[in-house]
Amino acid sequence: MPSLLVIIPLLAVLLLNLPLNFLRRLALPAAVLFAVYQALFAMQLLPASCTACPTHERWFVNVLDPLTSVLLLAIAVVAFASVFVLHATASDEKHGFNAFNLIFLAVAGMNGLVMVRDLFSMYIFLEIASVASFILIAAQRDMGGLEGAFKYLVMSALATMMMLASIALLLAYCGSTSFMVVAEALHAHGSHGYLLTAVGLFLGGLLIKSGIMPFHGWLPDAYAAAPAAASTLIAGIVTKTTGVYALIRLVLHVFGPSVAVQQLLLIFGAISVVAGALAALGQSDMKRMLAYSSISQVGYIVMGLGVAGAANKFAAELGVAGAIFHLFNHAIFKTLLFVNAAAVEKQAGTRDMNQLGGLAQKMPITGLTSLLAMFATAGVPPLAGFWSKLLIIAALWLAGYHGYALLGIGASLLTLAYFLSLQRRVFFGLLRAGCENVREAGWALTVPSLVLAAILLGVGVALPWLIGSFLLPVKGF
Amino acid sequence: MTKLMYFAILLPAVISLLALGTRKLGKVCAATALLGAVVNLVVALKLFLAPAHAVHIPWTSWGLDFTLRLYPFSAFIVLAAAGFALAITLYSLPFMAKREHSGLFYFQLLLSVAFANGAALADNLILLLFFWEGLLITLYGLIAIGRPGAWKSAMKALVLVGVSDVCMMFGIALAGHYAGTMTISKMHLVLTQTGPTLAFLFLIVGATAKAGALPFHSWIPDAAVDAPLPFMALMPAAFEKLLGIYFLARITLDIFALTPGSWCSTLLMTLGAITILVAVMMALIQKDYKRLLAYHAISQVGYMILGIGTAVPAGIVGGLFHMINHAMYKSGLFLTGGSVERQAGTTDLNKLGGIARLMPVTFICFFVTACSISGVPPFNGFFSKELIYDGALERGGIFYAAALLGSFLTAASFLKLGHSAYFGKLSEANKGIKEAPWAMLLPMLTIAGFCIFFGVFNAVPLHKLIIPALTGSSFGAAHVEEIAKTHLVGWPVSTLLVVGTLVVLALALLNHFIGVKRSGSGIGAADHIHYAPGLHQAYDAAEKGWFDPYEIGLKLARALAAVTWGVDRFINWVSDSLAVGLTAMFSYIVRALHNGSLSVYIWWALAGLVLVIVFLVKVN
Amino acid sequence: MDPNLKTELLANVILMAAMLLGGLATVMLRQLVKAAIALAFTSVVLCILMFKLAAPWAAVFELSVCAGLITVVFISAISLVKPATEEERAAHMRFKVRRYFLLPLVLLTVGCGLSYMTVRPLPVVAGAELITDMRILLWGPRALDLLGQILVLLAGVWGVVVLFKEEK
Amino acid sequence: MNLITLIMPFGIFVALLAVVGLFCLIVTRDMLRILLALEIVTKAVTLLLVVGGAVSGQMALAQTLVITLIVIEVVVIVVGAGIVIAVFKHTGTLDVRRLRNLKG
Repeated sequence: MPSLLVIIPLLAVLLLNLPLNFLRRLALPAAVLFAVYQALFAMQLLPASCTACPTHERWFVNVLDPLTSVLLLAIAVVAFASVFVLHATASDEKHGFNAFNLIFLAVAGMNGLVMVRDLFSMYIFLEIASVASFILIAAQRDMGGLEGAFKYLVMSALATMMMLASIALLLAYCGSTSFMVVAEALHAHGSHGYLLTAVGLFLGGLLIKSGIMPFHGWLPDAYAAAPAAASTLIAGIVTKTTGVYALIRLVLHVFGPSVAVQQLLLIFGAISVVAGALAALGQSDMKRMLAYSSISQVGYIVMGLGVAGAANKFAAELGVAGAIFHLFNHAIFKTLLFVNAAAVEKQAGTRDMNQLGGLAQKMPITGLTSLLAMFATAGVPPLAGFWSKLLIIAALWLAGYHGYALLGIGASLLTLAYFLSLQRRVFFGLLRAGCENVREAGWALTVPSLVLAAILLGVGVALPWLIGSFLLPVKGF
Repeated sequence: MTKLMYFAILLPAVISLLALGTRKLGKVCAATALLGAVVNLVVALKLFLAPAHAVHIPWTSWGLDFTLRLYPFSAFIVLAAAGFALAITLYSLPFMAKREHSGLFYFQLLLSVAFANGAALADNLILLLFFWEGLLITLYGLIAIGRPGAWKSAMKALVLVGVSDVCMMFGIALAGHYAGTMTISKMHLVLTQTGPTLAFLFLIVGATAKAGALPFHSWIPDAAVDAPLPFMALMPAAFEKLLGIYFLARITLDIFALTPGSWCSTLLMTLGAITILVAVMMALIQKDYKRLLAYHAISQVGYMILGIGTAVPAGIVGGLFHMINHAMYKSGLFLTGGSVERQAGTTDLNKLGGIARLMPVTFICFFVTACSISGVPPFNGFFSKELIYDGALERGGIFYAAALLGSFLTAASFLKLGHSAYFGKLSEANKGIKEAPWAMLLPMLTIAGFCIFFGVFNAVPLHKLIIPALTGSSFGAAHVEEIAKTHLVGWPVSTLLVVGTLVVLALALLNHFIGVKRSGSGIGAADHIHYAPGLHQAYDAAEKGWFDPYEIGLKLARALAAVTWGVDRFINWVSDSLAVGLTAMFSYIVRALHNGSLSVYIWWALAGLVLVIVFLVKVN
Repeated sequence: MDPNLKTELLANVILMAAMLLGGLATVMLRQLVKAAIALAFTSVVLCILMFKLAAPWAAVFELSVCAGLITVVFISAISLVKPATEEERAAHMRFKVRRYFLLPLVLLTVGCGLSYMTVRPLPVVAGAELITDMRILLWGPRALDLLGQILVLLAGVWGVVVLFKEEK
Repeated sequence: MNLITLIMPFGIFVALLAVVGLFCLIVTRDMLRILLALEIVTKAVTLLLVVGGAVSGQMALAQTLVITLIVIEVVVIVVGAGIVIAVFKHTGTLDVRRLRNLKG
């Protein structure tokens, strides 16, 4: 039952808050159990194993398409990692418990978001995940967190205003907010200025939510300032679902990848890829570098989406499959990096890369897994990130966008450059004075690291199986 | 029976390893080498007597099969190579005894024998290439163990032969592509299409360069000075001629049916004629026993290429006959040079003179072989040259004239060499010279004897060796037989050719006397040609290496290196300074733009929104 | 044009002009409390407008929640923060005068631009099935929105718990 | 029915109201006024939703949407106000320019 994925977290929040003290200690097991349940549920629905999936129930109609399943799986994995991080880093029990509840709510919001097929419902669930995120970022009430949360809140409110305006315009036009009705109605008069304005407003909102340059101002601040668990969840999946997933879904199934939309996505994607990587290159805060890297990687996804309507059908399929695959991969490796950043921050007491060095000797698991994640991000074969980038770049090339393809390859080098610099400054090199007493992080941080690294490796190695059974069907449009 | 061919390749290789193992033991090593040479000769003899057959081991799917083919031609080459190998091993026993690296010398000698046998027997082009390249390695090694500093010559040889071998590889690839097989005996290509012609040209480059023709020849004179002398008698004089001309014959007779009228034939003849003339002109002015011989080793290849290039039966038979003859007399000549070097301590013609009385046997051997190379009847060189003249005349007077001119200059240079080395005034320093030891005389005498035998009884080698070798080629055996009956038995048929040759020889003698009279010494006998107006400038240029492809290549490479160094520095600057600097600058700009102000970020988003909407409305 | 419709339109325009004035007041008024009250005024005008547009339920919510609850939230927030000093206010004022003079210009541009824009006609596509009963709609097809509301409210509860809780 | 003529009179006012709010959003330095400006924009969008329902005849749908929107709006404003008050406790001012610690 898909609606369970929304209802169980809601019930969990209500139950855990009954006035019984022992219930609070069940928060972590409950969250892990739920994440595992959701992962299994999503895997069961993946294209390879889904032959006769239920497609209709009371609240969610037509939900179970491959894109949704992939996102559900990613949400489960990231939620799994972030509750562990929360367990390891929460400053006291009360804070930790509040954050558990908020993570549950955010997960419920995201699950609803990826399953709804209605513009306004999408807005609601998007807002649930976002509100939970604002609170998670500000939860420590330190100056940085508050600043990041406020910027995120204002920009996000702006984005939702744009989306709502668009919804209102579409409502006036076709009297409904359901994807199907809107898509059909748009098909009839798609090139009218009024409808284009509506589409543009919605796209603008989604671009803010995805953190595409130049709509991204809030993103580095929010990611860098958030507490460890919050940044893991938000960077790993919240912006990916509220922004990128919604963008993919709407462009493919509602607005249609028209020439102008494709051009826009390519241009903004290219700007994000390059400028994000350039900005990441000069950072000294580990999480801020990861945040800019996130912008850059989302740029790739958007570029892949930008060939969705190409005349070359194969390129279009490849581009969309690559975008979705990269979305999944990015969720995994960015989460892994944020988990490791949390481990470093917890163990060494700082995220400033100028004060770190040689930690790989002291924290072998963290060092190794982050190296793996960075190689995956930069697209080193045979890790997962390589294949998805390859698909995107191949699609760009086949669709005739040679310049964009070359840009993608070039930015890959920049990615490798800043990540190698991170790796050298944090994990390799001489052990810094002051880092002598650093130890490997506890199980709560190493377990998710290892699990995520195993997924990265497994997806990369199992690609030949995935490509036929999972990736190409995912396009599903 | 089939195993015999494996023995021919493996036995020398195994014994060479034994020689390598015992290289510190001096005489044991030498004995091992002698044993190896004897065993090899026995195997070669057995092969020669065995009926023609082939072995085929499929190996890879893409054309590399282990295919060996024994037929009269390959058996003949293996036998000849084995004979020279034994003679030269024997000769080396005293010659190399006191030298460094003698163990390595024997090791590489035997390894060369193995490779040469393999190359002769191989019926697969890729397999052939393997053995061919193996010979290149031993060539390098054998030159490099000569006197100190010989590695420069070795490197030169490696580069020049290596370049030609790359051409050959390309040719092999092309030929295999167009023929659809790598088996030589199954390849039949025609020279009317561009692709096969290209393959032919590349293969020709490989074969003729191995034989030592222009323009890949210039390592030979340098190696003559630097390498141990038996090497010269073995490789450039014997093995490389045998294999190079053998492969050339297989290209022109088996793989491609070269026809007399084709431009490829004319090209080959031109290459032959130019090689004859240029090399012999250079030989004429040499003042060193070994260098002079080395240039002749190049020049005589021209005759063979000319003969085979004629594509008429007389020329081809003559070319192959000249190949075996040349291998004999040139080895013999190098060996006499070796005895002179060993006994007199020098090969500089200025320091030699009048040693004929002190080394009579050596002189006799020299006389016989020199007469052979000059084409004096009734020595073997005369008969093979007559056949080549016959073929050349059939194709055009100009080639005949060039060959005759070459003959004249050859005779002149050997008159000069014999005069200055063996006659004239005996210097004080050379008074104590003694005859060489028997182990060195025996091979020389044997070779000289064969020179006479192949001359007087020329029908024997022609009918027993050359004509069977051509059987099975595109020339029908009967056709060759017929030509042999009418043309080749005993005395050459055409009296005109004989008269021409005799006139030329007489002129050479006359020229020699004029030269001696003018300069007053035997060594200056060619000076009037050397310093003739117009010629001496050319000679100066040649001596400076202006025509040496290796020197030109080196200069080009240096210039190119300078250019690439500059380019590399520039790229280095671009990548190290400019790119990093630009990236850092852009990175700084991007970071400076993120000034943390919320209103700026809102501005960006709103501007982006306006952009999106305007773009969407405008583009649609 | 039908005189009734004309009157209707005129009334709507006047109401919207009042809303715009309320918005301007919210933005421009010096004291935050007055600005919050101006916002409440805007909400009330919006409520009347909604009522006139035949959206009584939405109007009720607008009146009670926006004009009521949000004003309360704002005023409590304003009372929790220390009012700015007179000096700061003066500086703010100077700054405001400098910056806000652009606003009428922008408004004029946008208004004129939209008024004089020629847009080709676009028919209304009635794609969806028409449900007029809000009860059926709210508990039927839009029940998911109610679930979402509950989740958002829960998130809001934790927002209050986390953000307003007094530190010791 | 031409949608443009139906919606344009309202559309202009909505746009003007939104511009007022957005202008304030950029220009102001007071964090609470930023929230007020967001409220103004929300009012504009709410009006547009109702108008959309009126134009397409789906009034009931528009009303349900508006109700949900109002609930979410309140939550966002409450969270925003909470953040503003927490910032005020740290810095003693509402000046948004103080929120420039994170940059680069």
